[in-house]
Amino acid sequence: MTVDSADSTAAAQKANPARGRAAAKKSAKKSPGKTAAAKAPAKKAPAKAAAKTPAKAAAAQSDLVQLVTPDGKRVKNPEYDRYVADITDDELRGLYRDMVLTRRFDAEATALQRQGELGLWASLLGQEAAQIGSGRATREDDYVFPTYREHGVAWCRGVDPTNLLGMFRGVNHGGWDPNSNNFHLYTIVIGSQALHATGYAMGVAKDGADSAVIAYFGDGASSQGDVLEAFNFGAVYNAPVVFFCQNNQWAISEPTERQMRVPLYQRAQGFGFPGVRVDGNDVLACLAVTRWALDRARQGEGPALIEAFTYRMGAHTTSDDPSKYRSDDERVSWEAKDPILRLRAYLESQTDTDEGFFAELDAESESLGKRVRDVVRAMPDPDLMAIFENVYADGHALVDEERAQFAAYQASFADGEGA
Amino acid sequence: MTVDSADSTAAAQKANPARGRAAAKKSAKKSPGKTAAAKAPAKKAPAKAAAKTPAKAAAAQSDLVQLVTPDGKRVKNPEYDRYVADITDDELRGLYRDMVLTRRFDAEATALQRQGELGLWASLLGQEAAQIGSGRATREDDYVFPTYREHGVAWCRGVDPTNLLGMFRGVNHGGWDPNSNNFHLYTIVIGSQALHATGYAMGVAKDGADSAVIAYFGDGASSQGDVLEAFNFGAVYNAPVVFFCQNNQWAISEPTERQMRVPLYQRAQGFGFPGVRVDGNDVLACLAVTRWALDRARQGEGPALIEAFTYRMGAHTTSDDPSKYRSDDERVSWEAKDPILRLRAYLESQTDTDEGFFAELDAESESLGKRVRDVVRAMPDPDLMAIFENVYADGHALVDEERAQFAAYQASFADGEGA
Amino acid sequence: MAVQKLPIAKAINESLRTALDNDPKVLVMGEDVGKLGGVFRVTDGLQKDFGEDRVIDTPLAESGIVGTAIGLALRGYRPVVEIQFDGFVFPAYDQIVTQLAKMHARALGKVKTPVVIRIPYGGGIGAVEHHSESPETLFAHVSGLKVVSPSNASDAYWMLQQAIQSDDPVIFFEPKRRYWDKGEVDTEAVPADLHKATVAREGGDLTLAAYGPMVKVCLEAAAAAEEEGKSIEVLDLRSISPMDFDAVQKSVEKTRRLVVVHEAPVFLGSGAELAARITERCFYHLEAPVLRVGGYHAPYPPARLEEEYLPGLDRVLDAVDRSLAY
Amino acid sequence: MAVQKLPIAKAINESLRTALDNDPKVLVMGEDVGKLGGVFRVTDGLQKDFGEDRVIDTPLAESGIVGTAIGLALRGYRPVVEIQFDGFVFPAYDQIVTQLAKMHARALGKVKTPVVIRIPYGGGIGAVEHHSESPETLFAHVSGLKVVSPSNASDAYWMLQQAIQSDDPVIFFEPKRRYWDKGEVDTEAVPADLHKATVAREGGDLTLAAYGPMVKVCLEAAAAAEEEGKSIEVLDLRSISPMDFDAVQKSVEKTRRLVVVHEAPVFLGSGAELAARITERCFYHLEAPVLRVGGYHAPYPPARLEEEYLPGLDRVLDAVDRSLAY
Ligand SMILES: Cc1ncc(C[n+]2csc(CCOP(=O)(O)OP(=O)(O)O)c2C)c(N)n1
Ligand SMILES: Cc1ncc(C[n+]2csc(CCOP(=O)(O)OP(=O)(O)O)c2C)c(N)n1
Ligand SMILES: [Mg+2]
Ligand SMILES: [Mg+2]
Repeated sequence: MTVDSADSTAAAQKANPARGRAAAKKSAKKSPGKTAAAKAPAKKAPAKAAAKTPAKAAAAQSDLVQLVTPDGKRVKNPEYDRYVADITDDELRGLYRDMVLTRRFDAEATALQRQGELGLWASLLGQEAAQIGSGRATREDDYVFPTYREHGVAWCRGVDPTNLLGMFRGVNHGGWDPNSNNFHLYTIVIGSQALHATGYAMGVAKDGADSAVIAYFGDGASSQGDVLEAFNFGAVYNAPVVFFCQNNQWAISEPTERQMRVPLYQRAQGFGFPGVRVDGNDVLACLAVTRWALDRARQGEGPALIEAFTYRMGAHTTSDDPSKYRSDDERVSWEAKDPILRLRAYLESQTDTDEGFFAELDAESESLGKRVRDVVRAMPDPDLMAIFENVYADGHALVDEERAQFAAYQASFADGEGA
Repeated sequence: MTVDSADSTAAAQKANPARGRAAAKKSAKKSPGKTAAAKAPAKKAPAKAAAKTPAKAAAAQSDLVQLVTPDGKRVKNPEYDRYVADITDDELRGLYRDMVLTRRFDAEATALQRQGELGLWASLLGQEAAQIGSGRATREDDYVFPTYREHGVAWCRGVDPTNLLGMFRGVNHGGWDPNSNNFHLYTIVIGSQALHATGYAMGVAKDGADSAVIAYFGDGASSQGDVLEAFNFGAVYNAPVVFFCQNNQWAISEPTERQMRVPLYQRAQGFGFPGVRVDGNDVLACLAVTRWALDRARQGEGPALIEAFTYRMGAHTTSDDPSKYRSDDERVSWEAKDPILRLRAYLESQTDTDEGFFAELDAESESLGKRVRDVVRAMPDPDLMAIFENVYADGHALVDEERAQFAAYQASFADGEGA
Repeated sequence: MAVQKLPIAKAINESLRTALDNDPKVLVMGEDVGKLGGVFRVTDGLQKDFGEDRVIDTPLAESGIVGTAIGLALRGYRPVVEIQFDGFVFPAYDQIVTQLAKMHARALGKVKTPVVIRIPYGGGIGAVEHHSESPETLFAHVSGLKVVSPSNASDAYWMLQQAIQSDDPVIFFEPKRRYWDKGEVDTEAVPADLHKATVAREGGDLTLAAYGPMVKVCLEAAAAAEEEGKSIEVLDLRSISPMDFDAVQKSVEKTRRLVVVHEAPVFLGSGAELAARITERCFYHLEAPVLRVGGYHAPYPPARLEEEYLPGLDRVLDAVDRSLAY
Repeated sequence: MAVQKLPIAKAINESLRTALDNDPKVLVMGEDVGKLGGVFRVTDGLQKDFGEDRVIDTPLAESGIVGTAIGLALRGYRPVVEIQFDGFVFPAYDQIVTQLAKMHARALGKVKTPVVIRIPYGGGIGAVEHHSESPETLFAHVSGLKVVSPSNASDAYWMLQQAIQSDDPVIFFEPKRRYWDKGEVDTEAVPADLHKATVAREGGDLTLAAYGPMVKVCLEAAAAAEEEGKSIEVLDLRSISPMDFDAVQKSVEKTRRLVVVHEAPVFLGSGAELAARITERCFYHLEAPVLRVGGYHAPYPPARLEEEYLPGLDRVLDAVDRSLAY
């Protein structure tokens, strides 16, 4: 429970002990025990949007939309239940299957990296619910702008998971057609895709379509100017865009309190649209909240920010060594909230899902794993001339010249070898 | 009263009529008549930071800290009165004098531009109270990072106003030593200085000093990623920085609703510090609110955002023609709220300020005007070799080479002329 | 009427109007491009005629402008973005260099981002800091972008048409101090290739190569040199990426001497590339090293010094003389 | 002990440590530089020893990092900023180019901004997109910045010392694929001038000029060429702005042939400037045009192609042969 009780502001204060402590003391005196929601002081100082004091931020911890508890119990939520009221047991099993297969795919990719088949892998372990819940909330005509860890969302969009591996193997920078599944390429420069999503959504609105757009990014990305400008453009143009932040508590080695002083979902309000924090390990809650946000986008109500509170169970990437910067206890405490175990507990206790389902899924996992291995191992290196391909859509004289020189140079070896 | 009743969100909706209207209707239904401050729905949807709907934003119009009404009446404010409780009539006259002289200087500069003595001028007409009130709140050891229109703040900092004219005349890019008055150079690239101010404030905190830093910027600048990143850095590091936005309703030709969906001061809260909207034409209120913000920065409570609600009475700069994009009615309606007339009404009705004071000030204005004219007209063109000066602090071989070539080239003309 | 005499600013306005008329996917966006018509009035009247949905006043955030333009392009639009002044393009630099320039290649050709970025550039207008810079190197060095700059009204009209029609991102540098120079525009002509240089004046003794605002200076220099009996060829490069090396080579093979002129700083300016490349191609033809006339390795100076900073007639003639002296 | 054999990464770590020790105003800041010690472990252990107040983990926002570093410099600090990878410097580009580079000149010398920006750059490590770029042109073209790149452990140590002591902003490009290459570092030596080239290997038939990661390749090429009886001089330029033209000129006046090698794209790469400038200075000495070996006008390719994209031994030797064939 380390993270649940570690609240951003308190931790941020820690980093700057003297000033922080003074601040905490003073604010606490001014508004003791007031929660973020209870804004009574606004009456005294009408024009002052009060800062969250540590005490307030701690209270905000309860502001987490959860529909299924870690031990698999369904809890009522008057605001969001309606968005999953029609869900069938089959659909729940579908979500379960999505999460299991995504995790399996992810594990396989990690293994392939260890075997040298991939140069790098960014695992989504622990974030399956956030991705599957939100991904399954999208409609076919919606458009998704991912960052680089959205393997589960890609799965929901119907992108063949093996296509995701090309860039990590080093054979391309993005191996799928974004328009085939309305799933844009992975974006490495943190935060840039939030603006693309917003622009795309502006275009959707111009077209008079009722599709929506969803931009994925991390807690770290929330500090980038591009993400913040996207919030504002989305708000000003009332664009049908949903900002979906997977707050997995870490940006490589930096904990959330290095990126923000108060919980992220609160940032939306000051730009003029709602923000919600959802239990990112509760697939049903993620589905419900994302449906709500996409619905209102479709209906012309503009953007929403969803902060899916989750945890990066693994390393940042296969190149990372988290033992340098975080305690294993933290990870262990999150194991109890595992998104897959949680839904399984629910399925086993409240539906008539039988062992056969799980057994079949195990088999399906195995064969997915095998297919991924086989495809990756057979993935050819790109042709050398690919260096010069698609630099421009309409061609470029210098590229032509360099391509020709390169070809001649390569040919000179062939000649040499031939001789 | 055009602008007072024009609320940002409503106007933003206008720009996108179909989607906007839908949004307005729907939200209005969900939370009819709720004000920004009353956040009851938070209980129903605990994790949702509700967006300001148009109705709510309209209510927020009352969220304006005002201590002196447009017709010069003092109104009580339980929160901020204490920050000006000790103010003497002499000090009030001092504020009046500051505003009058600043306006006179500004008018002189505009005239000098028309006469061809300056290439450009950015007038602060109408924004005197925002600048003098906030500028006079600063302490000598505080540091100010202006944008390009803070002539009144410069005045308060003791910068000789004629020094401000060099860049507008085209003889330099900034003609004063920032460290002489802790008043940084004007910054043309919108928003960049917000980060410098934040970094400087981080340094103040590291030094264990109790100075504060204040960054000035406009409503337009609030859209820039740099300003938003500065909010976040300020919050995360709990830096003693005050963000002072003069919302003069326009960014060149773009009205506030093109820059934001809800009133700007609300943006602070989502970054974890308080935001206040103050009547920017009320010098006393600006003084009080800025003292409050600087005080809390000094005491280690971190940043605050002040939105001074004011109006750009003139053109954006002398190059601009506002008749292309805004109605004269709007400007006329703001004349009734003139910051100088307002304080004069107060001085005349509630203090024993006599005609002599005003007459003396007129004379002082005249002589300031004359001095400005004389200094500007005598301002020499820079030496040609200045092109190569101060490019580097420690020198640079290429600059040396080009300087020598340039000198030889110039000398070749001198030779020619001499011959 | 197909042929009109127009200032460059108006030729661009007409070109935008034509593009907005011809293709409903074309958008114009930027700061103050609407009611104001841009600070140079280049977009004057367009919002009135095409509506706020197609001529879009944006928030004051260049990264946001270019970033959303990329998104709009991915949705099938063809945004023409205005950056208010050269010095204000840098907040958008990341989006331009890491996203706009690379999206097509990243997607193995599956998506296109036909965004045009119009930038009024260069000095000579007596402005304050950041309003007079020539940053073309910083874009031309980056693959995936095309970089062009017209020098006259006809090219302004046609090159912008071609830039908008191009499926590649194009950085369109407008010579702001020439905005009011008039020239004939034939809106029914068959334009030259967007990326080919043109011979602005023929000559045999030396080649002057320039683009944008410096073409006029070079033409004046050539005229002045003629009075001294020197025959100067002036090439209007028009395109900086790609650069028409073939045209320069052809000219230099004839004249055997080359001087490149641009406002941008000489150090790593486009003249450096031209000098390196042409020296390689014409090593045995050149009678003199390629000389470069341009800005100094110093910030663009305050207005009262810009005449000395900018390459003017005298400095060009001085370089011509130095070249001919070899 | 004053002399140690260290990998480049460790030499930089030691140099930072020395600077933090010597001057309480020196700060180290960037993403993950604290507990993690940076993704390359270059700042390993520094936060532990100097505290969070001096070795600062920043939010994930490069413009914010550089912008606040400027503010800290104005307050009297000397921030050493780490950008995690070359491709991630662009969000900070506006702050670097319009603010950091120009602040001193803007203030007529009244303020200084001694910020060092460390950027691990270049390819050859099998990474994904944006992790292998060589953007030095984009900084060297901008006046107000100094741009350097060490090629070995001793230079890494000393040049960083000098960069931190410099009152100018310095872009410090670290050859990331050489981080683990070891070399002797004498922490009591008298270092060479930060902006002077050094002769890495003497020779008489041709000059190879390079910096950063390419120096090693050039040395290997020179060794290989020697076996064929060719005597190659290798210059380690070390500084890209300013560039030590004098040293190159001196070498070329001897060898009469120059080949420049860098990973950055050839088009407007620093080799263009060197070729233009040296051709002008040594017009009558050169037996062959200055040849350039570098990256192509294309995005840095996926890892499986980088060996072909990067200038390697063969491509350098090919250029040597082409030059000698003139
Ligand atoms: C602009 C930019 N700066 C730095 C990086 C290096 N980097 C890659 S991932 C990462 C952390 C991202 O954290 P977060 O946004 O929380 O996403 P997560 O990895 O946790 O999913 C960093 C700093 C980058 N890719 N882009
Ligand atoms: C980065 C950048 N983009 C564009 C401009 C051009 N410009 C100068 S002032 C201005 C409007 C500024 O509006 P605001 O921030 O409200 O300040 P105000 O002029 O009203 O005081 C613009 C767009 C600039 N200076 N910098
Ligand atoms: Mg994260
Ligand atoms: Mg304004």
